[in-house]
This record gives sequence, structure tokens and C-alpha cells, in this order.
Amino acid sequence: MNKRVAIVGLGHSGFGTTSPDLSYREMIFEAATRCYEDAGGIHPQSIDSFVASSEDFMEGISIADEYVPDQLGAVLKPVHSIAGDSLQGLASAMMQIKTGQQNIVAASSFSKVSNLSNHEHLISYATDPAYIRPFNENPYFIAGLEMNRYLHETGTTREQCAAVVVKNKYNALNNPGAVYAAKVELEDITTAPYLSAPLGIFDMSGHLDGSIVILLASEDKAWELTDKPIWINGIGWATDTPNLDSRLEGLGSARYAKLAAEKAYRMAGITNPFHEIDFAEIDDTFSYKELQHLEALNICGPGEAGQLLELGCFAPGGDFPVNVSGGSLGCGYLHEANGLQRVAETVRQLRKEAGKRQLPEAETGLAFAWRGVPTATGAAVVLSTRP
Amino acid sequence: MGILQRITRNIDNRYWDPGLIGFPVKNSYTAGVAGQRFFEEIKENGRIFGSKCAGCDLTYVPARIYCERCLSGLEEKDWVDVGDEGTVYAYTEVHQTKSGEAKEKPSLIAAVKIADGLLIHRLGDCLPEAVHIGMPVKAEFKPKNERQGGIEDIKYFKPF
Amino acid sequence: MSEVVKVFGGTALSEKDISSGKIFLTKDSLDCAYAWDTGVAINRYLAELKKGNIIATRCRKCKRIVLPPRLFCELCFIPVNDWVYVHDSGVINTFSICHVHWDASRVKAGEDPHLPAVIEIDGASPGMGIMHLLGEVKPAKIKIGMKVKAVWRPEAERTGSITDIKYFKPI
Amino acid sequence: MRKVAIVGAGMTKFVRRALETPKELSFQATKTTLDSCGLTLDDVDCVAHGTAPDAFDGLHQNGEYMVDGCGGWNKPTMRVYVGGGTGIHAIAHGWHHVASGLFDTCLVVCEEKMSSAMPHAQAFFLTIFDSITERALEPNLLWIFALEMNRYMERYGYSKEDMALVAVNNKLNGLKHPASQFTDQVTVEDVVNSEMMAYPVSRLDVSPVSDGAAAVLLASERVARRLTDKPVWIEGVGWSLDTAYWATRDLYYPRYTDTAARMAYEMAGIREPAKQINIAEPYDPFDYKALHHMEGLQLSPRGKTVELLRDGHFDRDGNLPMCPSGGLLGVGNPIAAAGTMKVCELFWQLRGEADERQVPGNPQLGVAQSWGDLMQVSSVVVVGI
Repeated sequence: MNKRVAIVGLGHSGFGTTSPDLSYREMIFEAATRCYEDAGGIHPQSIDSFVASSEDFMEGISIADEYVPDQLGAVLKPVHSIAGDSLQGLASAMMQIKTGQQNIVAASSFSKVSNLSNHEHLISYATDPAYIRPFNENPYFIAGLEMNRYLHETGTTREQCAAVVVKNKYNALNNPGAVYAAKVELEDITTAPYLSAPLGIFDMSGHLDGSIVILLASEDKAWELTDKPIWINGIGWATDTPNLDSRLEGLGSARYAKLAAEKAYRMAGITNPFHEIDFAEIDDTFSYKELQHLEALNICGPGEAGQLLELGCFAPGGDFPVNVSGGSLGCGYLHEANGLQRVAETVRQLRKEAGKRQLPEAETGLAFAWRGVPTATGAAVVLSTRP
Repeated sequence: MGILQRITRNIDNRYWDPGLIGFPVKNSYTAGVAGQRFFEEIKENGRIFGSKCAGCDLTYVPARIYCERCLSGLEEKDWVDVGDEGTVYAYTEVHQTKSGEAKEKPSLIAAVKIADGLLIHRLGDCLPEAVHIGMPVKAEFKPKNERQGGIEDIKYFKPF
Repeated sequence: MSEVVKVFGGTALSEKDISSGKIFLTKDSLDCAYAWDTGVAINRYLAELKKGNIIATRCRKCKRIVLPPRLFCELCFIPVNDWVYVHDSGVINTFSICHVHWDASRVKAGEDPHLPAVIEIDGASPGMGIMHLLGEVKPAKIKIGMKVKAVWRPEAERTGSITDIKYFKPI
Repeated sequence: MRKVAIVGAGMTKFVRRALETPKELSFQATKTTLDSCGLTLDDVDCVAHGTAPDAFDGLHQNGEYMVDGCGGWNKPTMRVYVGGGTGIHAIAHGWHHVASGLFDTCLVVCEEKMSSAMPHAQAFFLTIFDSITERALEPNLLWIFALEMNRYMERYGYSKEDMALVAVNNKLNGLKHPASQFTDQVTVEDVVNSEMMAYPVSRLDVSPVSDGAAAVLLASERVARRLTDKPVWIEGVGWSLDTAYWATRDLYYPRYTDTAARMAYEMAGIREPAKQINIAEPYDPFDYKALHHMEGLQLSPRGKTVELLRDGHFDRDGNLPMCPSGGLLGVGNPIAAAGTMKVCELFWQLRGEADERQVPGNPQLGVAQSWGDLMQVSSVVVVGI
């Protein structure tokens, strides 16, 4: 393997359900400024390359890539976009450093989903035009199918899924940046109306506006920029079949997560993630996804996540704290910026900068993101204070 | 703080509504080489076809022109009539419309397992409480003169 | 190429295949509506347009006066807070005479073609252009380097939009 | 730096309207590529794919939709995106995958199906302009190119006939390309007298809307040497994105191409590109663009390009053959796929497999370049044997 890569800077802006006080450019400029200051006040002229993660229709711009450079200070610099989750964007940035052509690379992503009136129509446009769209249904029916199959295959209960919501919203109370924090009971979740049964309306995370910029550097540059680099020890991403009609194995289990994690663990030299990783920030776009992902990420066996959750294993004081930040259910869902949100929270824990929610033992953390329905793409990264 | 000014009063807030030509995206999709033939068979003969990859021992439903696992081409000889019966592999009762409003009457959508494929379709002629995973179902086709060459030429799947 | 690549995929359809209805088509449109946050800088830009002014910002470091205004200098990467009124006149940097509408439909005989141009605005830094339209000029008479001036909509009709300037005309 | 080679290439025909879905087109190009080097999907470690605006294929998250056709089942897949520049940039993106040491083989697949756009692909381009300060003027894509072309011609005193010569040359080259969507030769008069779209752009100055896909397979040195005795090495990659405030740039010179090319040449160790490079495939969605880009690529002195063109310098048997494939003007322009097609062409040319289109004299070094966004981005790839 070539060079080791570290995260040396972190900045964010926004993090509200709406953000009318700033344009997306101003919001990203703010996040970038914070990030560059966090990395010792680096000027973007000294950054070798920039990666943004976005998808065209989210912002209502047909080639969203056009509007990336200015607010990052990246005019006439190498810039490209990854049309994927921002954790894939992070992987692209990391690969660039490992080639040896670049030393310092910024990864950015943002959400201005409040500017979009009907998100479901957009998700529907991501489904197959000939086989799925003619039904003209709310596209989250796919999550309903997945949850139904997951509960059936593993014996996990509706209540265990609801318990994820209760945990994450409660965790979020300790996170000043989490807008969906709440102290709720299981009944609040299980008796709420259905979105697509068995999936209830509170089983889905709410939308969030915000912007995140993260700076990566090669080992020698990292020590110049910060005294607390966080090392990317393993990274992996994978796609299961995009076709719903051949997702027999993947419908009830998150196979993309399994494949992505295997790669990340192998690179990081991890054989027993439950013991070798201290905590995780993993995708909980839907309540059942957190449990499904924990099993796929090999933190526990199939069908065990729900029970372990009830035993308090995944609580902040448990053996394997999961989504101490509040996750997407507690903080809100940042769409393509979701992955960087998970990474940012992991970095804060590892740097011991997580305030009231700081975990006492946080040396190695796992971040995992999924792209949401109807996709079957996920990305995992193992971050550590030790290279 | 990154910038020196902010909007601090609601009265100054402004959003830009692009009006009528806001985001003019309209598309007309072909069903593809496989889809064209798949829908033709449904339209003309009321038959559902899959295509079998001999190497992977998998029969895709709906039929395709390639195996996604090994990327072998699947040709005419690989097409197989898979019948019009399957079992419910997963199901959901959809309570919200595509615009996110509560539906008056929820709809039932299932992933119906036929051969090694899942046909996503509606369930009909059955009560939501009665549906279960593994339930045998059968395609109910529209009358031939109403079929137009699309997935909706099958009205729904119903228990039998 | 011919030794290894002999077959090229891709089945070409003719207009007749489509019009005859032989080919099954699914039609769909993306019913997404957007309401974009204008943010601080563009908010002020639009508000000033409504008053009949063009406003720009100046970076204290590189001294560039830029249009449209922005709250940061993308080159110096510092916040910007120096607002400057510029003139509503300028010079044509380049132009076109366009015979199709935005949706690719043809401008009909008798209709005027669209006359887009990049106009370097007086008072802003050299080369600082904006895209706008030209008017009150015969297309054949337009020249690069020509001086032009904004023709504003009557005050009552302005909405706080770039279209509050109807077009630029030669002076 | 780890050496990376192209070991296989393939594409579909570029057609006006394809029956195939985007996935099926991707499959055809991918399968051809694997067959061309005798590999199966098991040999592929990852997929780096590309497609330009989602609006054309009419699919949000189009990269996810098409990825099984690109061979992405159960593999790491990542879609890269720089607007029209995607087709060549995807090669750099694939290079990152292999040169980083994370993977040994990488499929690079680009696809575009523009025919699904209604009523015309052009209409979607309204939405590439600034949402607030430009879109209200109801612009179309032709505006910016017409503005750029006019500025470029005015600056150096080039005529429409000069520009038309590029369309004529490229279309002539394209007639020899088996995947081309054209069959007719055109003359300078045809181009100049074709329907005026947006002065100075006439219909035949523009490449057409197309459907198609193209792919290449990248491999690390170890794998490449095992697979073929004619690997085509990726010597340099570079890319650059200029400011989104496009009207504040002087459009006569493509700065973004300049910086991207210098980055790629530096990596490739090229000091005198105009002397060292044997074949150029500059991006040519409009005829003037090929010349504009040749200047940005440092392959032609600014303002002297038409002179060289008229002297036959850029002909197939000239000193520096330009677009021997036929380019976008001569083969077709399914946006992202068209860029990758140019790299396929260099692969075939450098291996001496380009049949009728073969550039004489055993070319050793080629450069391909693409361009996109708001006249803003360039990606440059230098390949050699």
C-alpha cells in the first residue's frame, strides 16, 4: 500500500430543517472556512484537489458540478464530483492521495433539501421507468418491502425497530446540533400512522439542510497541518444489484453493507469488529436499517441486533455504542452529505471533542452510510487515532 | 463565522420561485431489447417470460439480455416461459401517496417471487390481513384488447 | 480493432418505429418544484435591481469589484463586505443571434431572434461581465466592443429579478 | 507512482435513438471490452463509471440504475461526474482506483441516452444556468457556445468557413468509424449554409444528440503485462474546473484546458507537447471547440491554429492528426460515452488496430481531452506505449 491518509480538518454549516438565511454557496463557504481553519488555517491554494458529492436533481440544477469550485476556493483547481454518497466522495479523495499525485484533498457535500418541494417525486425518478414507476406509488414502499422481509427473515420485531428511534432521538438530546432530538416512548413510534406498513412515519429520519467539508492529507503533510490527525485505516464501498427484481438475498439483509465492511475491515486489519472497534456511526435512514446494518457490518449475527439493542448494548454506556450523536433519526438526514455527517461525528469522538456525548474509550470508530432507496450502495470507513 | 452578514429578519427572507419553466424534465423511455419482448409476450400471449443464465443457474424474471452476475449475454434460446404463478416474497401496505399525503385507501404492493426473480406488483382480490410471506399468487391479466405493452397489462396478482 | 471487436451493439430505431406504436414507451415527467434560498448576497442584488441599481461587491484584498455580488472572494478566500454601486451601462464582450427558444423550438418567421450577450459592466473590474439580452438594435448592427445601457422596466413592474432590466441597448 | 495500463476497449454504435435501455447499452460496451481482452467479470475488481446529466437518461441517481450493466454487481462502484467532461474524466477516476493500490483492475464505463429527453435534449440545458441570476432570461445551451465561438473568432479573425473545415474533416474521418451514426460526407458550403441556430453556430457546426456507451478496462502493471504484450499506458491525467461565474472569464481562451493539460503533461514528463504528441483527440461537440482546445492543450500556438489546419497539419497523415476517430462531430455525441470513445480510439490507434482510420508512422503518444459544465472544466488523459 502506498501512503497513509489522515483527516486533518473538519467544518460544517447549517444543520437546520430549513436554512433561509444563507444560499448554498454561502453555506458551503462557511463550512469550508471552518474546515480550513481547523487544519491550521490552510489557504485553499495549497490544497491539491477537491471532491464534491452531489446528484443533479436534488438542487434543481442539471449539472450541479458547475457550481462547486468558488465557495471551496477551488477555482482553476482539480475538482470533480462523485454522484454518490459523500463517503464515496471521501474514498475518491483518499485514493487521489494514495496515487501520490496529490497530497492534500478536500471532500465536501451539502444538502439544501428544504428548497425542494416534493422529495418523493425525485426518489420515484430514481426507480425503473418501465417496471416500477407505472404504479405511481410513494417510492418509500421499497423500504416497506425491505422492512417486512427483514422482520420475517430475522424474527426482529416492530418494537425493536421503534426502540432504535427512541434511543437515537434520546442520544440526540446531548448533541446541540441535532434538531430531531426528543424524549419519546415506544408507543409514540409504534402507534404513529404508517408510511408503508410495517414502516411508520417516525421510522424514517427527517430532512436536514447543512454542509460539511473535510480535509484529508498524506502522512507527512498531516503532521504539518494538525497535531491530532485521525487516520483512515480502512475504507470500502459496494453495490448490490440495483434491480429490485433480482434482490432476493439483498431485500431482507443489507448485502451492500456486508461487502463494503469486509473490504474496509480487511484494509484495516480488523477480524473481530465488535471487539476491535469502540463505537459506530451508522446509517439509520430508517429505524430497521440501523439493526439490519449492524448485522451486515458483522457487529453481531443475523437477527441479534434487536435483542442486543434491548439489552442496552448499543446505548452510549453499552459495549458497542451506536449513533451516540443521535444518527439521522436524531440529527436529521443530509442526503448525499449523510456519509460525511457520520464521518464528522466519528472524528469528533476520536478527537475527544464530542462534549456531553463524549465516549470515554474512543480510539477506533466505524462510520457507515447508505444511499437510501431505491439504491443498494453503501460505504464504510474505519477511523482511528492510531495509524 | 465564515461570512460577515446574515439575514436576521424574516421580512428580509427571500426565496426564488422559478415559476412555470422551473425544472422542465420530461422523458419517454423505451423498455429496452428485453423489455420490448417481455411486454410483447404479456400483451399478445398473456405469458410471463424469464431468461436463464445456464452458467449461474439463475432465471431472471422479468427476462433480460444479460446476466448481471457474470455478464453473459442471454439470447432467445435462454428465454423461458415461467408461468403466471408465484409466491409473495415481501409485501407492504402503502399509506401515503406519491406526494406524501395520507391515502384514503392504502394499496398493497408485493414482491412476487417467480423463478429466481421478484416481480414488483399490486395485490388484488385479497384482504391486507390475509397476506403473508409465502402466499401463492397468480397474475390477473387485463383483457387482451386493453393491454398496451407495459407492466400494467397485468392488473394485479391475487391469491389462489 | 477488427480483430478483437467485431460487433457493435446498439439497435437504432427509426421515427417510423416510434410513430407506428410498435415500440412500447413509458412517459414520465419530474414533478419537482423548487424554491431556492437566495442568500444574503443575491438577496441584496435582487432588491437593488428592483430599485433600478446594479450593486457589486469589492474584495478588500484583491480589490476586484465583482458581479453578481458575493459574500466571499473565491480567489482570496476571505469574507467580503464592501458593497459598491456600479453603472447600468457596459461594453459587449461577445454576443449571439439565437433563432431557437430555450426548449429548442424554432423562433418563428416574423418573431425577433433572442440576442444574448456578455456585457462587461462599467464600474466593475475589467472583464466582469454578466449575461443579459440586447434590444432596440438590428442584429446585423451588433458588434463586439459596442457600448450599451440598461433599459429598465417601469418601477411598478419590477419584481426584484434580473429581468427588471428588459435588455441593454446601444448608446 | 504505480503504472496503470489500458488493456481492453469496446463501445456500442452511436445511434440517433436506441431501443436499448441505459443499462443494456452499458452492458454491450462492457461486454465487448471484456471480450476484447479475454477477461470475465470475475477478473474485475471495481467499476468506475460515468454518465452526464441525469436528465437525459431520465433517471435520478442514474449511476445506481445502470451499474449492473457496467458489471457492478456486488463490486465497489463509483460514478464520477464533471458534466460533459465526464467521458475522459472517468479514465482519470479509474486511474485513481488502480494507481492508489486499492485495486488491480477497474472497468471504466460511460453511457448516455439522450433520446429519452422530451421534447428535445436541448430543453434540459435551461437548468444548467444559475437558478436565479440567469435562468430567468430563458437561456438555452446554444447561447453560451455561440457566445464563446463568436468571441474566439473575433479575437483571431477566424471565419465561419475556417470553423466549418473542422466539421468537414471530422465527419470525413468518422465515415471510416464502424460505430459512427453518419453516412454522408459534407462540404464547407453545407456547413456554412446549414440552418442558423444561434449566430455564429449553424446546425452542422454542432454534433448531434445520440445514444451509446463506451468502456475501457484498466489494469495495474503486473496484471497488464500478464494479459497483453501491447498495453497502452496511462502516462498522465489532469483536470481543472474554472469559476462558475462564467461571464467573468474571457471566453476566447480555455484556461481550464490549459491548467488541466499542464497537470497531465507534468505527470507524463512531457515538456514540448506539440512536438512529442503524435495523436490528439480534443473534445469537439462544436467545430470551433476542437481548435479552441488544441490551443489550450498547447498543441497549437494561439491564433495560428486555422493556418495549421488549412496546411493539413491536423490531417490523418499530417504532423499531428486531430480527431482521427471522427470525434463527436463524426461519430456522434452521447455525452459521457463520446469522451470515452476518444480514449478507445487512442487505444486502438497506438496498438495499430484502427483499420482504415489508422494514423501512419507508428504513433507512440496520444492525448484525449474533454470539456463540460458551463464551459468550465477540462479533463486530459495522456496515453502511450
